[in-house]
Amino acid sequence: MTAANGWTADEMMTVAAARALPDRAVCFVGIGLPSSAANLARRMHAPDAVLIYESGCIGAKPGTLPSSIGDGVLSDTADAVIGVPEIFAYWLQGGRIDVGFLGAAQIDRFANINTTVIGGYQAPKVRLPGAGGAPEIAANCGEVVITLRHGRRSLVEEIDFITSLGHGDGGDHRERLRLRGRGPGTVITDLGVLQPDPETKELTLTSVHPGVEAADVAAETGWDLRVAPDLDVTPPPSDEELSVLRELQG
Amino acid sequence: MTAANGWTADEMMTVAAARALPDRAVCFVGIGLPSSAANLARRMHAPDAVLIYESGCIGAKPGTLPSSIGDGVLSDTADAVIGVPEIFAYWLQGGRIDVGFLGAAQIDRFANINTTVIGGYQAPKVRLPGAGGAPEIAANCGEVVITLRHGRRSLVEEIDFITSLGHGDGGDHRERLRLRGRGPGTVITDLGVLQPDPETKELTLTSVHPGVEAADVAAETGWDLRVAPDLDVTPPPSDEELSVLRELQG
Amino acid sequence: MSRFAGLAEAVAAHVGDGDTVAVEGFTHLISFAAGHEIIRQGRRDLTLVRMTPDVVYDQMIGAGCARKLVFSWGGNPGVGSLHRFRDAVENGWPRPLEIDEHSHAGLAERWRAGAAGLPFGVLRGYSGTSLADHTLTIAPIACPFTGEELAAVPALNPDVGIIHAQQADRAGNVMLWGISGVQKECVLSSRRSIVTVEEVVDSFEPRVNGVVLPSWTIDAVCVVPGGAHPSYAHDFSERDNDYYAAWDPISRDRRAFEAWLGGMRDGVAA
Amino acid sequence: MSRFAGLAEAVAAHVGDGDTVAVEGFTHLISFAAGHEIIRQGRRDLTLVRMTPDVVYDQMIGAGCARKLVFSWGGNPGVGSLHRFRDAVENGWPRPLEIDEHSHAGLAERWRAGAAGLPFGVLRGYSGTSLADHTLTIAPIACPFTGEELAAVPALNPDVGIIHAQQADRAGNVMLWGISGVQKECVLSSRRSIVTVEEVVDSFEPRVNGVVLPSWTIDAVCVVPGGAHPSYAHDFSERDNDYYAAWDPISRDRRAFEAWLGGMRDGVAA
Repeated sequence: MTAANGWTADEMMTVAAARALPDRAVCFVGIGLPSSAANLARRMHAPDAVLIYESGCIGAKPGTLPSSIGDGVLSDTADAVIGVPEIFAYWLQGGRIDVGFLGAAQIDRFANINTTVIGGYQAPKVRLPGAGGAPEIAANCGEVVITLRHGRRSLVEEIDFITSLGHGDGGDHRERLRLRGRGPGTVITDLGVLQPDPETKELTLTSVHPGVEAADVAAETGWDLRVAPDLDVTPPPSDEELSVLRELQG
Repeated sequence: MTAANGWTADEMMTVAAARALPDRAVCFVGIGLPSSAANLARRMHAPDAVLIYESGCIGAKPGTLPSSIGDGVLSDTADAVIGVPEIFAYWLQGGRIDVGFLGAAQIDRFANINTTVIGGYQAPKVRLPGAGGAPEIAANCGEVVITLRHGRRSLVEEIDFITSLGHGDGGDHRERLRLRGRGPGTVITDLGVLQPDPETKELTLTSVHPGVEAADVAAETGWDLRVAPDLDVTPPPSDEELSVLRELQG
Repeated sequence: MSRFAGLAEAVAAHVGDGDTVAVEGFTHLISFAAGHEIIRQGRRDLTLVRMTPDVVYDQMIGAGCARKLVFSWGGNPGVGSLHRFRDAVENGWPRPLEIDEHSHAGLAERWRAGAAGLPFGVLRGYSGTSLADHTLTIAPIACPFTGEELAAVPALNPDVGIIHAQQADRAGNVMLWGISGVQKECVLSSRRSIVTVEEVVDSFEPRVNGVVLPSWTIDAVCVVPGGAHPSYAHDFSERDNDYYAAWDPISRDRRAFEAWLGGMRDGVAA
Repeated sequence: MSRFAGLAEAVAAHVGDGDTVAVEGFTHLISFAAGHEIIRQGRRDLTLVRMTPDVVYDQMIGAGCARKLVFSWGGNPGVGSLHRFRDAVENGWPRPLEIDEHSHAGLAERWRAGAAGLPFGVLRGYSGTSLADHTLTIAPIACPFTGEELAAVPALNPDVGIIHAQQADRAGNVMLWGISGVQKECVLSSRRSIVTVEEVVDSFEPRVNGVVLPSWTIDAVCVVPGGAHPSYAHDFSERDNDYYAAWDPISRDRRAFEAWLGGMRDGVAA
């Protein structure tokens, strides 16, 4: 899908995710779109953002996008390289990460994430890769940004498995579990941006990407989607954002 | 105190301790006499003994004796250098050490060690340095060798504080505590060698150093000392042992 | 004390049917060579352990070596699914695969506890997730000082741990560097260990995140240059991303996989 | 994000009366300079934390800075007793010193737990010892899987962690190498941190056991060449064993100590 002025929905999604990363933030990055977004942010408004990859690379500054979480370009450009037990214990669990980027196969209205199974756990219809670092990224980062493609099979009424807790049953569920991170603050799809209601924590459409109507988003959402009264339109990717992103993705 | 043929009681003690280290053994070494003994052993019968210092130096091969547990000569000559949490967790607690050498201010008849206080803990007569690595060396090494100078104030009826467990109350006390190491197998003093009775675990004089009588040892021991029926005489330091040791201490 | 040995000899000596085996590697330094040798030797009923089972585990599972998988992320990195793994879990082909599933943080802590000689490890993890409902190796534990509830996980102590590394010296000490994953923990927690290396050197140089495993922590060192292919050995090779991509159509189809397997067993391809 | 600062300024900004303070270092890289600055600024009621309190802690205790010591071995390495420490414990001079006493394994685990954001750590330790009877920060804990009983210890999280290191780069990242002790854990577990360094460089080289602490984990970096004296900085200085030996007669005698203290405060000696 290519918009009139030349950017794709995936590029819009990546650019929106990049904008969600503040400068100087310490960011736990997964491979794929999160890595593209974080590296785009470093080249735009967030030159001093710190990128941490779960393979043990702290402050990685890759010149090209890594194709896996453990590419040599990450350790070659990192401020520090450490073992995997330490990255999870001292750095993630130690509460040092401001922003965690997560992908998802499915989310529900409270931004709980499933990346484990479609169908029953014992006899799954589709067996997905599983948790990886996500459950503790979701629990321990200051804030979480989720990216996934919109659709009624990905934004669903009920997920089959909670791999990573978002806002649980909503409200103060995270506080009751004494989780230290604030949980998902932003869900970025190829259609728009959803954010949890401050009270109920139910995801609410707060921005649509250019050319998308709120009704289009609701039609692609598996629950009765709330829409913010002051719905924004996401600024489209700037020429600079687009050219830097494309150069990155080479 | 210098014996007729030119060696001191301290040298006899160091040489006897060195002989207690088998070749290829992995040995946890403290500073002072244990370090002298282990390095003497490496130069004599145990060239492939592995010396581990609690500062994180694995396989150290110092050319001169270090004056502290953390001397640069240890890290410069080690096979691997690691942090202190790891040396205690992965290496000592991990059950990888065959022999631990320990000093002591006081021991009792079951080779329990005090390096903490003389007198009461809350109002001590003499405050000693404390535990250091000793309690877990005593618990987790395959076997422990203790060295201390003989005297009624160091080998006592009852120690004021159990810093490191030897054989506890004797018998199968260590097994009941599920400790994985066998505990003190040899106590080497400047007068002779004591070893635990196989059943009761009470320390028994099994060897006297040249020129020492069993009665001399008993007189310097704070409990009614058992003497093995087949009491040995420790072979005196050989010329080679002496010259290598003196060169090391040079 | 490690012995230099041929890989076939080392696998025959140290990997037996029914063993718990870990061929570890976090993208980097994965001993594909050892995994393929285990397939060639026809090992069965293995419990395979790894944080990130990828293509070599897909191959071992498809070949019928495994009865159980302990893992935290089972995908083809950058490509998609592990179809042999999925076929085993979804359809029981070639045999059913029992799973013991964790998060990375949990499995890393299980490795740490194993290396540290502890029966269990502790983490802030799994709260509110379904993993805690399905995985028997997660239990609540309370802090004796604050009362706070955390998660406990049992130590990992495989029968055999297998890694790839860059170098051995002539005494059989091993050094690896760059992304080190849980390579050290895998060797230290396992009862026996095999390390395949790129080369033998007279002495090691300091490296970024250099990890040295002394000879006496390893059973067999096998010189297998390129033994990590299609994963990589930092400063020796690049990751072969094409191999990972090419695995997708092979693994999607049982016949294509069996053709690959026949060729690999005959030493035609790896 | 670390700021380069003068040592007096950094200590004034980050170390307050009543704080829990760790000036760590396992023989190597002990920031004597920072300890002396704390004495000069007259801090009081500190809880001092360190595995191996040595001469600089003896000096701080003798100067009356401390109300409590958390430690695992309190001696003058290779020399003997810490007489100011003993005078405080045995005679309450210059003021009584409360102690929280562990083994190295236990205190190292407390540091690890602190850095890892856990409320407690677990070890095989203290079984059958008197430490478990006298130290309140040791508690039994049972493995939820095997029932085995182990020891739990609470995490250390000081207000201020202070270490010496060899180098900072211009961005304020810090690198140390050689014997690294618990330097990393001290910085990561503390709410605020100060690092004194030998020099500032454009970039770091790989080193044996090289530990890099990113700028954003540190509050203040102070360039203090020789700031570890009489301890040492590997590749920069040798341990001054004579200083440690010379400390013995000074510390044995309250008057000799007070003369030393006056001179140090006036900057005559350090």
